[in-house]
Amino acid sequence: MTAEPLHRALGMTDDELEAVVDELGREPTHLELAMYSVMWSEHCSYKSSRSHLKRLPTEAPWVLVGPGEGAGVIDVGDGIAVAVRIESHNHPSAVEPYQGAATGVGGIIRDIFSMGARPIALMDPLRFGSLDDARTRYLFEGVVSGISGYGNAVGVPTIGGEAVFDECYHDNPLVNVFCLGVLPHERLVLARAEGVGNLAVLLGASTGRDGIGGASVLASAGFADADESKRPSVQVGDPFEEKKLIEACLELLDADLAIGVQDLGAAGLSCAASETAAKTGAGMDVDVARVAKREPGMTPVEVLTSESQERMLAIVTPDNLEAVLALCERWEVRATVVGRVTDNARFRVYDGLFDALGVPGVNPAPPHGDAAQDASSDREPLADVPIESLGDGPLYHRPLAPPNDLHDKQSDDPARELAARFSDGADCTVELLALLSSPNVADKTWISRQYDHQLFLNTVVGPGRDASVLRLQETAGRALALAVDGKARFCALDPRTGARLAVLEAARNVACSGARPLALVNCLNFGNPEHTEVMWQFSEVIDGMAEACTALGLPVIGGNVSFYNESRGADIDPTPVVGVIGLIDNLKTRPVGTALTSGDRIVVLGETRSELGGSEWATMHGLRNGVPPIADLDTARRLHELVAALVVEGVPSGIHDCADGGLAVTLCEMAIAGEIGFQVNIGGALSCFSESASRVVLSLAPDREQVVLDRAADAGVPASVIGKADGTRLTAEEAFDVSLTDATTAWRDAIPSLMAAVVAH
Amino acid sequence: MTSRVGVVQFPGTNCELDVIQVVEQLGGTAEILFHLESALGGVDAVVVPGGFAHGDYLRTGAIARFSPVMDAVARHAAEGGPVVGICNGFQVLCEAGLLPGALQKNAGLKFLCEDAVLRVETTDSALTNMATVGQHLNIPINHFEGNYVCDPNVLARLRAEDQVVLRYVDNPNGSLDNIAGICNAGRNVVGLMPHPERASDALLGSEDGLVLMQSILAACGQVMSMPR
Amino acid sequence: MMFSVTVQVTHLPGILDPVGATVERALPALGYTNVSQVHVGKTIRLMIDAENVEAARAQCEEMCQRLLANPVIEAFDISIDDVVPA
Amino acid sequence: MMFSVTVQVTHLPGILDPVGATVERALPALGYTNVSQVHVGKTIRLMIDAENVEAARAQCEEMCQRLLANPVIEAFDISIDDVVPA
Ligand SMILES: Nc1ncnc2c1ncn2[C@@H]1O[C@H](COP(=O)(O)OP(=O)(O)O)[C@@H](O)[C@H]1O
Ligand SMILES: [Mg+2]
Repeated sequence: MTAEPLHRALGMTDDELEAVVDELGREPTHLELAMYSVMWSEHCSYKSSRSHLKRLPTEAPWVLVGPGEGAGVIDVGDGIAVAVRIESHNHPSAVEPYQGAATGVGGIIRDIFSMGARPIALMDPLRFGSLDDARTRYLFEGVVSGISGYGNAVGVPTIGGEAVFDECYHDNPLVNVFCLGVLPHERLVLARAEGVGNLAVLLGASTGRDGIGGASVLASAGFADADESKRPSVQVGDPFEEKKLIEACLELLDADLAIGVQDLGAAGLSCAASETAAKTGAGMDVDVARVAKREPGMTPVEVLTSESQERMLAIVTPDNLEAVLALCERWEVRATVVGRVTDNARFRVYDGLFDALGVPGVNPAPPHGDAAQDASSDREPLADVPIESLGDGPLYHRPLAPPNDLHDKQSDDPARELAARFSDGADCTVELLALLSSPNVADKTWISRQYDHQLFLNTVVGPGRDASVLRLQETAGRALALAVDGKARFCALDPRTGARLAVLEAARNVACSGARPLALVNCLNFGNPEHTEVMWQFSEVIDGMAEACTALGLPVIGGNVSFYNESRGADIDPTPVVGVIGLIDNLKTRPVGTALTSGDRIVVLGETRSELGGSEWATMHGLRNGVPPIADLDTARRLHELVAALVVEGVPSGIHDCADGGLAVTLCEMAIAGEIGFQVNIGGALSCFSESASRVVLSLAPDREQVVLDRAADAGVPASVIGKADGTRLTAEEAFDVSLTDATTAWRDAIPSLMAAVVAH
Repeated sequence: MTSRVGVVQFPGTNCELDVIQVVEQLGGTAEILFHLESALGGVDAVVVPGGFAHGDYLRTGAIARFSPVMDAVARHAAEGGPVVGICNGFQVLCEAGLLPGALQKNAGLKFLCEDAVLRVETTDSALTNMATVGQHLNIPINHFEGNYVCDPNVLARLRAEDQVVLRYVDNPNGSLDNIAGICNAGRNVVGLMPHPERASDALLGSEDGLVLMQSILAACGQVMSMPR
Repeated sequence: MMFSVTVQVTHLPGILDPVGATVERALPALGYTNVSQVHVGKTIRLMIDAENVEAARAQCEEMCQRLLANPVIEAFDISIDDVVPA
Repeated sequence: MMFSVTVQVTHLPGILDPVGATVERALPALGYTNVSQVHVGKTIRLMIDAENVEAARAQCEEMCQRLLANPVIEAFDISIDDVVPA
């Protein structure tokens, strides 16, 4: 048996090796090969997705920083900007849910403060298998605890999120984390290592063997297939270290002591040190001997590719070094000079050179428990490569093709089967209660009460509503509305329409708070890109998202691609998750809630068709075919503008977006929030559970009804009065009749009672 | 004279700016007392705010209580100066021995961030002097370790001496005797798990915390009259 | 038969122990400069009613795997200290 | 001389142990109906450089009283397992 060649063991193809040899004009050293393998991994280089991502619209006058940096940044007025980013931590969370989710939170927060922004909010779109399954409950419990444990302790509130349960995520849960930060314009920094002789200072945790090869192995290869030995050791999050890093880095930037700070994420030091320099055409020398190591005997390869958490790289001038080290000491943050900017456009790695040359900023005496530094003073580089070649990974135009059964699936409309089972006028109270207690629809307080969602006194609307609302105290009365949404079941049937629907839903949620959508970030969770259908789904999703964003004037300011979400050979449903940031110009009172008010009229804006493909109700009956609802972009834009205006003017007394479970569920949620019943006519089962897009339900004082109907007519938005709020029963003629108490119990107790069962491995 | 409140900051503290904001909103002045300070710089009152001092590693408050600033806080307390610990601050004051008992993990073994209704049990404290006995306050809690425990003798004394300052109307965390906040025998040192600073503005959903924050400011003027 | 069991749960080698590291950094400030390699783990004590010590041990192993420890990041060590007649 | 120390921290009798109580309640649902008196505490391991075992023990006692345990609710037990030449 011949041993596998090194480059393949590192996850590189033969062609990729050849490209490296061409680049260097010689065989790479082990260290060089290891660095290329992580930097050219799918996760770091976006080699399969780059060619598609460029079709997304990214520009608008208020965009200060678009995709490609640590985070996207937009102007929100009064000299204030917000930085936003979303990322996945899917595979680590499948291995160790608590730590996987915790380190996901840590990573995204570092992206935000590396821009000079103070992280002030997190959101957590999550996907799991069915909660009837014990392993899934273990994953769910662990992920939520991990987000809670890390997010709360690091001091960034989690103000909302999403939790979706579907069989396709059974072995491959999705843990996406969104983070938002605020900054005065003048603190905006991009990680750039300009200036020959400037120093790269490594801040924070010591470097261990954890996560070695994480980027290349875990995020870029068939996950279930990776054998035990290839799995990196699990990373453990240390929120306390991160909290100190946040304070130290922001203070460094406020004091103008750092030219830039860069987080160490995927591909660790290799990526952070080379990227900062490559962006300016400079070079960088790194000395591994300077890096504080957690374990004895770590090799340069391990040091350069370790993904140990809670580390940052600050670029500082030699003049400021002393002040930087003093500031870090005050915050009890380790700070060591590990790199130096050169003018040769090369990335070189040494072992012991800096001490030999007397470069300042040595590692402080290792605290107990750290491995002693084994210093050598070798002046020969262990790696010496053109610096931009590391970030210049291959670009793949992978073949794509729609799945063969697409047409069959799409033409199998679940409405046929459902119509046969539930004839007109059939009582569907039982169906309604089943929907209300489906974990996808049911109350998510079991999750959100575990998260600090109030820190910093900004949270005007926390979890549990269409969008979360944060006041921006640094501005004159402005506020942000934030929503995250993904519509994977629609994407499974028609990825292009599904992507449009996700954008529309998030934008609509934001509009329901009276906000104007400003920008979007996306986290694209897909299966194996080497499968032609997956690449087709990806391409379609990009087009659908681009169309919707263009129509709504929404620039895409950042994103993340997570491929290889598969297990046992099956790809997950294409799951693009979007986060939309909206702006409220002048927030004087709390935006109206979702509650119905007794005596109010109930009005639906938007059109209801019998659209059940991909709906919660059809899925509940095992019917997973058909086409998703129509995603008319122009109607949506008009609806959003109308709704935002009505909310700002304080017209409705209650408002709720209509989504999963259709009008029936939306009305029940409004009744539960208002603790009041309703009597409506919304047709039979096929229309009351339909998930037609672009609909919003309003609770209106009787004297406001006509205003709204007139305004809707002017805007070209269909509107209909469906009934009134009153009493203690929830009644839809020809469809259902249930007591408020029963509906409330079904909705509120579903997740807590599932999770009351013991959670074991 | 405006009241000057010192707000203690350990590495890992995160509610210091929130407390400062509300103190200033009420007309007081506030300043940060970094954990390495060994003097309080003449502040009238001290708030030990919420967060995760030193990560809450080992035990909540275990490492924080050794900070130089805590010696100064203890001296201030011994002189009758008002000291209020909120959430993590309450845990720190218990560890430091400025308040009796300890805070353990919530009975449900989950972190809880939600509204709680509190009943004011005494107005004779640095935290409640502006409130009314029996008044209900809607103030959020935000903790994993808020389950108050102490030995039976201590509990008997807390009750006998009217040292239970706030109780939960509906106990969220298993606290002994529904205790949400207590004071020392001198009544100038108070700890509570809920966050009054988070209930400080109608925009945020409740203003019920203001009466407690105002009480802290009011206590500033009464330092010398505080019984020892 | 009743057995008294002590399970010690520690981090697997190479897995970060932030609590231990933080305690270690705190000790010098308290005047303890001679302490190193601090590690903080869990101890679980329980009573188990089993046929014999082998059965007790086998069940404890299983309980550790499933609930008491997290085998992905933790090691455990079971000691069955003494036997008390039921 | 280097000493290897293990400190076990447990709840004082009469002080409720919420973690132990929850684990105990969880076990029957996993099929373990023969387990009782579950208690979850902490184990702290460390190396200490001291003149002799008495000095090591005295210092550990003090560290436990001050930092490693909270005497208001916790008891501790120190064992100095073995001696390694420094
Ligand atoms: N994982 C989670 N973390 C925090 N909040 C959540 C989570 N999942 C759902 N929520 C909250 O529950 C509410 C309902 O979520 P969802 O049903 O997805 O809303 P919508 O259908 O309006 O998009 C939202 O306010 C959301 O922020
Ligand atoms: Mg949603």
